[in-house]
Amino acid sequence: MRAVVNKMSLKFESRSVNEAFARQSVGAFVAQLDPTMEELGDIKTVVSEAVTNAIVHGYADKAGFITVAVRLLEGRVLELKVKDAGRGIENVEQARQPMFTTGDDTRSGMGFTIMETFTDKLRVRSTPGKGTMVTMVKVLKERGA
Amino acid sequence: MRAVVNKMSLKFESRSVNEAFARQSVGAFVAQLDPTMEELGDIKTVVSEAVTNAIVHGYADKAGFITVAVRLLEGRVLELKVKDAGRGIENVEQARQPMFTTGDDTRSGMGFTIMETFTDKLRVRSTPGKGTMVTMVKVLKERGA
Amino acid sequence: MLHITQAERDGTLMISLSGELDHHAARAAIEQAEDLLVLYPCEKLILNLSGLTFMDSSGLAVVLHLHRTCARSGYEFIVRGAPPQPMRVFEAAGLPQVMIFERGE
Amino acid sequence: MLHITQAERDGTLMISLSGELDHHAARAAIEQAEDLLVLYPCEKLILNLSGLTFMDSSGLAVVLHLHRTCARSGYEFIVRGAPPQPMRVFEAAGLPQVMIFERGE
Ligand SMILES: Nc1ncnc2c1ncn2[C@@H]1O[C@H](COP(=O)(O)OP(=O)(O)O)[C@@H](O)[C@H]1O
Ligand SMILES: Nc1ncnc2c1ncn2[C@@H]1O[C@H](COP(=O)(O)OP(=O)(O)O)[C@@H](O)[C@H]1O
Repeated sequence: MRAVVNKMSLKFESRSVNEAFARQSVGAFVAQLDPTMEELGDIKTVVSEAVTNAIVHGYADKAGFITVAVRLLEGRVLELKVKDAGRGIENVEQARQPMFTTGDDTRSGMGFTIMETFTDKLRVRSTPGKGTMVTMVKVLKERGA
Repeated sequence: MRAVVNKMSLKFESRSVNEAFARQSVGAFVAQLDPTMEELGDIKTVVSEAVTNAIVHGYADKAGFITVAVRLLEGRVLELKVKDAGRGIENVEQARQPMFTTGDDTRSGMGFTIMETFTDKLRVRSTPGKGTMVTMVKVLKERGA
Repeated sequence: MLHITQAERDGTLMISLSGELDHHAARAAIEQAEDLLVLYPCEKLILNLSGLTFMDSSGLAVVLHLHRTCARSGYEFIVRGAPPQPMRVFEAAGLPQVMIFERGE
Repeated sequence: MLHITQAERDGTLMISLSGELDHHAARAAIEQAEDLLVLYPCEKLILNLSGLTFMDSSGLAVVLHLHRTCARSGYEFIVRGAPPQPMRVFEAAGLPQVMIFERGE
């Protein structure tokens, strides 16, 4: 187990205006690691994907809260968790396929593919009717002294 | 009672590196109201003051968590709560006096004065040994259409 | 916040997006772009993304939508000037293999 | 992040702070400024704040500290170029009534 260097969590309502808030908050928190522009962009992107999914798919029928929990672990390891108590995913394997989407024409079906490409590990736990938790791990590069 | 338009909360450890994270997060959340530069600066400043107090004074002896809760109410009313479970304040009236500080030479004793000047309402509730909650209310100007 | 502007010349319509393109902004982007294509009939659509400060997979949906619309109408479609962060999203999705991406403004 | 740089000429030392001046940065700012005053003995200290992007009451403590140090040593002390946000903090604390604030860089 890696020691936790710092941690925080955000909780907010399932409104699309909060997508920008969530990714910018995580970006502000991660700044302490002095990430590269590319790493910071990747992190904001995957947060945006997971939070958008919670809002669009998780809370399609009802409003609710979303929690984003972030931990910095020793060795520049970033762990992100995005949790909703929405309708859940029936078939996670299918949902993770590129181009698969149950959304409208503002969705591409590429959300999970991007989360997978931009992080080192993606885990999706979901219970239909109960909600979804997406966990992502990203290891940041050492910055030269 | 004013209707709540949107709300969020942050929870993080009492580390000074999180001061910047907290004010930037609240700034990102408040952006949806399209505040003036001056309003945004005031909001970041008062968040920084209250969070710094929680870290420096509240958790002077032990580490702990700080919660920042933000609500946007109808009529461009912003409500900020900063809560710690630290050592609390014996005499709140004295603590709120300009120049009063129990801190070292990085403290000016002007934190509460600035919170009061930059907001429309400041309430401090504190129980020695239990913690402190600072509530601030700020009404943002209407933006011309 | 996303801003949308347009310029038309010699049968080429250029739609420029600047700011942040996410799900919150995607619906308006698609609808405004479709309206512009009706208002300015053209032979070629350039989607200028050089002013984007952020884009997630909602941007893929916008681009795929316009790509389809142009294909149906026989218009040429070009995505121009995507900054590094949006470009990484396009590349992760394999879009440069199926449509034209240009550098420049 | 706070950056501290200095320049010395004809008995005037200018210390420039840029970035964010909060509690996290205040201790280092005070200590580095004190070290610079020992390293570069001067008649006048200009604290250039034109590069600050944020300052809270921790900045008041830094300025009050340097004001005191200069008063004790008989140095002139001037705060220069504070942007609007830091200036509002200085004004809320009444500092412009007790020391010199200048515009400029
Ligand atoms: N938090 C969630 N709650 C419920 N369903 C989800 C959630 N996240 C993803 N899904 C399902 O997985 C599908 C694929 O997601 P994704 O790859 O992100 O693409 P997109 O969001 O563009 O549809 C979604 O269309 C949806 O059916
Ligand atoms: N969250 C808190 N927990 C415990 N004590 C506090 C807290 N906030 C403020 N105080 C007390 O109130 C005093 C005045 O606070 P303030 O006006 O912000 O000035 P400063 O932080 O510069 O000392 C502090 O020095 C401290 O004794």
